[in-house]
Amino acid sequence: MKNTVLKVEDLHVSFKTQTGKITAVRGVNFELKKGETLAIVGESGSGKSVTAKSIMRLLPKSTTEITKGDILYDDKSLLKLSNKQITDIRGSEISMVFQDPMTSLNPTMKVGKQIMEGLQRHQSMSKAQARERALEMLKLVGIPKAEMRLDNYPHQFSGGMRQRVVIALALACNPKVLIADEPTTALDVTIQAQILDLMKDLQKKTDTAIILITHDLGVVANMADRVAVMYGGKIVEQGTLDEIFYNPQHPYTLGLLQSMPKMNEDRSQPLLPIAGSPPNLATLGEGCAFAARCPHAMKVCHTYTPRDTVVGNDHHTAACWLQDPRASKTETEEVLVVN
Amino acid sequence: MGRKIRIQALMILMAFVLILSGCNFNSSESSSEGSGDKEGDTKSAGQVLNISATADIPTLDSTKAHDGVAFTVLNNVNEGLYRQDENHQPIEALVTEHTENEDQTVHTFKLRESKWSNGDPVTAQDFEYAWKRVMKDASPYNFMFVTASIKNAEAIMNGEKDAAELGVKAVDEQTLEVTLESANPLLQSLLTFPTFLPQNQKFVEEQGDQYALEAENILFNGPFKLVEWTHDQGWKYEKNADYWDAEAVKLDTINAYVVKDPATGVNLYETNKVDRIDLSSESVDQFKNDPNFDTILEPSMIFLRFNHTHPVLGNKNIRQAINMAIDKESLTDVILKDGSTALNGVVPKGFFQSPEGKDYRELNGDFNTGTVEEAQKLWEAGLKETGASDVAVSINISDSEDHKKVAEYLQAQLEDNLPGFKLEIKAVPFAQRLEIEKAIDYDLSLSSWGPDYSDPMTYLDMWVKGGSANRMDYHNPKLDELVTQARTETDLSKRYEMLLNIEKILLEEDAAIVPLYQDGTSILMREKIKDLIVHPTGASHSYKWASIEE
Amino acid sequence: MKRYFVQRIGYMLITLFIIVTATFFLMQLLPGTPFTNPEKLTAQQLTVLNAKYGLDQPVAIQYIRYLGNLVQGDLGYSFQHEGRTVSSMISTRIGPSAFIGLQALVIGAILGLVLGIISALKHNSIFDYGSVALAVIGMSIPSFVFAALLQYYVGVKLEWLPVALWEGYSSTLLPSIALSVTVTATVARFIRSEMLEVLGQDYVITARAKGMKENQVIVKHVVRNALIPVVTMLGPLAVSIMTGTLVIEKIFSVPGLGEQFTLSILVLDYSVIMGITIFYSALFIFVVFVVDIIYGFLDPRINYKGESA
Amino acid sequence: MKEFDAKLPVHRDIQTQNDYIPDDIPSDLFVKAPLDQKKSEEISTPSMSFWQEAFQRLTKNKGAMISLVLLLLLIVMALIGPSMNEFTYREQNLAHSNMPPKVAGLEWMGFDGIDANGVNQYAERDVATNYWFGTDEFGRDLWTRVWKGTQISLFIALVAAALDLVIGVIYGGISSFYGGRVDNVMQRIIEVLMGIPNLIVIILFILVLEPGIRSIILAMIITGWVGMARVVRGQVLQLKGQEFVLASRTLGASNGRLIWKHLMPNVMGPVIVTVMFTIPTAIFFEAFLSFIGLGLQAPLASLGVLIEDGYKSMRYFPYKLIYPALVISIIMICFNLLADGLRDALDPKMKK
Repeated sequence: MKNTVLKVEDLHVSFKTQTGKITAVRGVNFELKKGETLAIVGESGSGKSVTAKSIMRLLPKSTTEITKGDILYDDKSLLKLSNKQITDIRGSEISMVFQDPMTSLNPTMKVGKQIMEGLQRHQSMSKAQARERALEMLKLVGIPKAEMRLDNYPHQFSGGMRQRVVIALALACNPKVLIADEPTTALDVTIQAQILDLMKDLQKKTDTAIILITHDLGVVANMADRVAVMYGGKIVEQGTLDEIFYNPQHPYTLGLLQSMPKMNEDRSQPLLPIAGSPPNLATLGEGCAFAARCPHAMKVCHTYTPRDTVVGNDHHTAACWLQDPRASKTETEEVLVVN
Repeated sequence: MGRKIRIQALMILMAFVLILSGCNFNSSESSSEGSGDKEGDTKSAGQVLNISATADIPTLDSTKAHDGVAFTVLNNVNEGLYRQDENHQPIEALVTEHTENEDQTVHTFKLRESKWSNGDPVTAQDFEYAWKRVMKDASPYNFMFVTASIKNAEAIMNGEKDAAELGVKAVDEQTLEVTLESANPLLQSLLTFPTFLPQNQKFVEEQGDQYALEAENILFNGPFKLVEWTHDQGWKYEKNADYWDAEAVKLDTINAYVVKDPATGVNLYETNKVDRIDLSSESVDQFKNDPNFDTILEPSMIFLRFNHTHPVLGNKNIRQAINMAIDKESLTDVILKDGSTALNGVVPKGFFQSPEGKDYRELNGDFNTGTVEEAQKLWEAGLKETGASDVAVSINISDSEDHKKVAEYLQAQLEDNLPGFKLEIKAVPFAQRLEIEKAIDYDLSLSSWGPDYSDPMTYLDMWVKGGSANRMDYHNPKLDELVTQARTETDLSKRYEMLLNIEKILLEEDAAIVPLYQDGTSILMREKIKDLIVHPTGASHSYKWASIEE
Repeated sequence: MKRYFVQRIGYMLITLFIIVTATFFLMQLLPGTPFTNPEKLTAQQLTVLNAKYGLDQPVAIQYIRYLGNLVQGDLGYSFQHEGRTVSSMISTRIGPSAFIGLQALVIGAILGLVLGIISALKHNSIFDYGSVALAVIGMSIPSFVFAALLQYYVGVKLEWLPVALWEGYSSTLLPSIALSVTVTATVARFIRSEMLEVLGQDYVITARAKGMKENQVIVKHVVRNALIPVVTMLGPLAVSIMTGTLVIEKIFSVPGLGEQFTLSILVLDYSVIMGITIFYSALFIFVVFVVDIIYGFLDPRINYKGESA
Repeated sequence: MKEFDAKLPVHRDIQTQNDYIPDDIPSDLFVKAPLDQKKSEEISTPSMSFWQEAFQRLTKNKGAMISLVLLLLLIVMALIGPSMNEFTYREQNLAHSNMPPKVAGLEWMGFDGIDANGVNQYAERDVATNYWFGTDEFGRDLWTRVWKGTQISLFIALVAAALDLVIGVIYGGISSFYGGRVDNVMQRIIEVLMGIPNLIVIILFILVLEPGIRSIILAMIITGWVGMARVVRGQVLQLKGQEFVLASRTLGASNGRLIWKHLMPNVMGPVIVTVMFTIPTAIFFEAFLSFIGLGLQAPLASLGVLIEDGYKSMRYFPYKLIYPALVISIIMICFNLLADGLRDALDPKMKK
C-alpha cells in the first residue's frame, strides 16, 4: 500500500468581508498518496482553489482564516509551521501550477531567472548550477532551443509554452506534491492535451503526487486515479475514478456526469445541465448546499447537513441523505436507475 | 548588461546631473558661505553693510543706465564732476576749479588727478568721450543733456546735428570745457546725474558689447569697487583704496542682495541677513513701533490723468468733484502707511524752494480741496452741463501692488460718494499702461511722475501741448506760453513766480489732473548704520560717508 | 526601432515648430513696448531701438528671422537687460532651477516610494490611511501656501535653514522641500495603487509558491514591477515642478528660470518670455520622449512600435 | 467578494450549525421536496443597475461621503455666506481696517479680536460690530469676501470643467467614432497639444486677453479639453469593439442612437471621474495665476487673490491668509477624495 503524503482533515476556511464572515471551505477531508493523482472537481466557487491555496498557505492572512481542521504533510501539520518553515516547503516539497500561464509569470523577469530563483532558494545552488538545472528543466518540459529561451521574457512565449515553463518551474526542485489548479483551462484544446500528457509523463519520471483541480471531467478521466467532487465548500463524493464515473452516489456528481458529452455513447441522448446556479456562500444556511438544485431533495435536505457515508467498498464516500436508510428506496433507486 | 546594472547606471547618471547642476552655485558667496560665526568674524573685522536691492542691475554702462538700481551702483563706484552731498547739494568731486564766462554759457572745469581701477588716469577726454557716446547712441537719458542746456544736444537728439558737435571739449588732460545754449542755474546739480560720468575710451572699446555687463568688464574711479556681481543674486562692493577721497570712506564691504519679494525681505532682515530693507505697506503695522523703522518722503507724485476728450470727464466740474470726493489722507495713512502724504498740487512738498527759501507747496497752497458735499454739488453741476445721468468709466492702472490698492480704494470712494459713478479697474503691466496712456486710449489713468532734476519745472513742463508726458489731450495756451517764458527767464524770483502760476493754471483754472499723494518709502534699517544718504533725485543712495557703529 | 525614433523626433519637431509659431504670433498681440524706461523714451530713441531689435521689419520677416536664429540656437536679446542674450540668461538661470527641481524630484521620489510601498504593504492599516491622507493633503494644498509656511516656521522662527537667497547648499533645501511635497504625494499615491495591483497579480502568488521569502517576493517581484510605471510619471512631474518653480523661486529669491519667467511676464520682455516658453516646451517634449525610451528600456514588453505584447 | 447584498441575513456561525447532526432526525423529513427553481433564483442577489451599484459603492466610501457633505456645505456657504451679514464684498470702511476676527461666544477659539501684539482692536477702536473673519486693510469684511471668493473660484472651476467636458466629449467622440483618417488627423493634433506645457499656454493667453473671469476660463479650456478628449476617445474605442455595440449596429441602429443609447452611458463613468479631477486643477490654476499677478480685477476676489493678499501680510495678520487657504485646501482635498471615490465606484479598473 502506498503511503500517504498529504492529509487534509476537516478543513474549514473563512473569509472576512465587509458584510461579515463567509465560510468558503466547510469541512474538507481527503488523503493524497505518493505518486497518485487526485482530481478535485467542482463548479467555480465550490472551494477547490481555496483548499489548494490553504495547503500552500497562500491565502492572504489579513482576510482569510483557517478556522478549523488540519493539513498534514508527512504527518507534520502545515498549519503549525512558522513562516520560514512553510516557505522552505513551498516550491521544494509542495509546488503549484496555476490556471493562467499568461499572468502567472513575472513579465519583467527572464524565464530562466524565474526558474533559477526557486533552485537557488531551496537547493542552495550556485548561479551556474541553477542555470544548468533550469536549462535541463526547460528541455524536460519540451521547450525547443531551451538555451536561447532561458534569456527570454514571458511575453516572448506562447500560452502553451508558458505553461510548460510554469510546470518546469514547479517541478524544478522535485517536489513530492504538485498542486495543479486548473492548469489547462486557459489553453487551446490541442495544447491542453499536450500539457496533460507532459504532466503524466513527468509524474512517471518523478513519482510526484498530483492534486489536479479542475471543472473539466474530461481532464479528470484522462489523468486522475481518484476523484473528489466538491460542492458548496464540501467534498460531496469521493472515490476512485471508476467509482465516481460508473457508480456515482451523489445527485450532484450525477448531474456533472450527465452534463458532460460522451464520445462513445448515443449522440441522441440530450445533455442534461444542472438547473439553477451555484450557491451563494454568504447566504447558505443549514441543510445540504445542493438541496436547492437537487431534483431529489427531501425535506431533511433543507434542514440538516448530510454526513459522509461510505458507499460500496473501500473509500468511496458520499454525503447525501439519500444514503440514509430512512430515505425512501424509490428515491435512491431513481438516482441509480438513471445512470 | 544586467538590468540591475542598467538601473544603477541610471541612478548614477541622475546623481551626476545633480552634482553638475550644483556647480552652478553662487561662487561669489564663497566668503560668507557656511557658518554664521564666520560671517560674524568678517563683520567685526571690518565695516560691512548688508543691503537689499529690488532688482538686478540691467547694465552698468553709465551712458545706457536707466534705472534706480544701476544709478545707485554707478554713484558709488564712479566719480563724476560733482556728486550730491549729505544735503543733496552738488559738491565738487573730480572738479577742483570751476570757471565760467560772462553769460554763463562756457564753463571750464579743472580736474583733479585720479585713477581708474586699471591704473589709467581719469582725464577730461574720458568725459568728452562718454558724453558724446550718450548722444551718439541716443541713450535713454540723453534728454538730460537738453535739460542741462548743453550746446547742440537738442539738435543732435532731433537728428539735425552729429553727436560730435556736442558742446563738450577736452582742452587738455585735466581741463574740460562745456558750452551751453544758455545759462543754466541748475548745471552743477544736473552734473551729479550718473549719465554725466566719464568713461575710459580704450577700455570701453576693448570690451565691445560686453562692456559693463559683468563686474570685470567695467572700470571704477569712485569710493567703492564692484568686486563681484552675480546676476539676479547680488553684488559686492569693496572700498576703493585708489579713490581720491579714500579717507572719507569708512565702509570696507557692502553686500547687496537682490530680493524681489518684500515679504522675503522682512524674513531676511529678521534673520540678520540684511541690515536695511524697504517695507511694503503690509508689513508696516508689524514694525511701525520698531526703533529701526523709518519713512522717507520722496519727491514723486501719484495722480489721476483724465482723457480730456471724454464727454463727461472733459468737464472741469466733474474733475473737481472727483478730486474732492477722494479722502486722500485716509488713503495714505490707512491704506499705504508707508510715509506717503496726501498731495493737493503737482509739485511735491519739501524739495523745491524758492530763491527766498520758501517751499513751493507752502507758497502755492492746496488746490481743489473740499468736502464730499461740495464734491456732490460739483458733480451734479457737471452732470447737468454734460447732460449725462450716470458715468461708467474705467481706470487704467499698472499692476503694481500699491497701484492696485489705490485703485481699489478710489473705486470705493468714488462710487460711494458720487451718485451714478461706476469705475472699472483695468490693471495691466507698467509698459502697457504707458502705451495706453500715450495712445490716450483710456478714461482715467493712475499715473506717477518722478523728477529728473531738482527743479519744479520737471513737474510743470510736461503739460504743454504735444509734450511727450502730456498724454491726455490737455491743452491750455496760457500754460504753454508760461512754460516757454520760464525756460529762458534768468531772474530766479520772476522765474519762480512763473512756475507757481503754471501750477495754478493747471489745477485752479483747469483742474486738469487729480493729484493724489506724494510717495513715501518705509524702511527698516538697523540703528548701527549711520550716514547712509538717500537722495530724492538722481542716484538714490550714497554710501560714501556711511559707517557702522557697533 | 530606428523608424520609431525618426518618427518620434519628427513629431517632436512639428510640435516645437507649432509652439514657436503660436508663441511668436501671440507675442505680436501683446500691447506695450518691451523696452525699459518707456516713460521717457523719445520717438527717435524708439526708432533706434526698433531698428536694433529688428522690430521695424514686417512681422513675416521678423518671424522668418526668428526661426532662422532659433535653428542656430539664438533666441535673441532681452529687451530689459540690454546686451544680454536670452540664451545666456536661460543658461545662467537653469542651473538653480534644475538643481532644486531635481533635488525635489529625488526627495519626493524617495519619500513617495517609501510612503507608497509601505502603505500598500500595510493595506487598510492605520499607516495606510495616514499616508493616503498625507498624500491627498500634499496634492491639495497649493505649493505656495506650503512654501510660505515653511519659510516662516523653519526659516524665520526656528532659523534652521536659510530663509531665502542662493548661497550654498543649505539654501537649496527649503525650496526643494516645498517643491517636493506635490511630488511626494503624487508618487506615493501612484506607487500605492501600482503596488496594490501588482500584489494581486498571479505571478506574485507564483513567486510565493516557489517558496521565495516574503521580502524577496516584495523586492524582486512586487516593487520592481510596481516601479516601472512610475517612470511614466516623470512627464507630469516635470510639469508640476516647472509650475512650482514659478512661485517657489519667487518666494525664496532663487535666481532660477521660473523666477525670470514670472518677472519677464510682468515687464513684458517678449524675447525672454518667448525664449523661456520655447525652452520649457522643448524640455517637456524631451522629457516625455526620454520617459518613453526609459520605459521601453525597463519594461521588456515594450517594443518600439508603440504596442505592448 | 464585494457584491453581497447587505440586506440578506448572513449566517455567521455556519460551521457549528453544520456540525450539529442530531441522530434522531424524524423520519417524516425524508420526503421528497425539491425547491422550485424560480424561487431559488430569487434568493440569489437581486440585480442592480450599474449606477445603483456604483452609488452603493460610493456610499460605502467614508472619505468620499464626508467630502461630498463638506463640499455641499462649502457650496451652500459660497452661495449664502456673502449675504449672512450686512456687509458686501466691496464695501470699504477704513475706520475698521485690519480688524482681527471676532465671534461672540467663540473667543476661546481665537476669535477674540486680539491682534498679533495682544491688543484688543475692538476695544481699542471702539468697534461694536463683530467681524467673524476679520477685515482687510480697506476694512472690508473678510467673511463676506472669503465666501464670495469661494463662489468665484468654484464658478471658474465649474465652468472651465464643464466647457472642457463639452469640447472634450465632442472631439473625442468624433475622433473615435469615425475613426480612420479623421481619427488619425485629430489624434495628431492632440499629440501636438499634449506636448505643450499647459500652464505656459494659460499664462500666454492671459497676457494677451483682457484680464478677468472670462479670460481665465478661456485660457484654461484652451488646453484643458485635451485630457477629456483622450479619455472619451479611449473609452469609445474600447466600447466600439464590444459585442453589444456590434449587435446594435447589425440591427441597423442609427449612429445617433448608437451614440446616445449605447456609447454615452458607458463613457459617462470615466468622464465624470475626469471632470472631478479637472475641477481642483482649475481651482489650483486660478489661485496660481492670482499668485503670480495674473488674476482677477479688483475688487473681485477669488480664493487665489485672497491668498495672495494674505500671503503678503501673513506675518502680522495671519488670519488674512488662514481662512482662504483653509477653504481652498478643503475644497481641493474634498474634490480629490470625492474623485477618488467616484473612480473606485464607477470604474475600478481606471487607474490614476
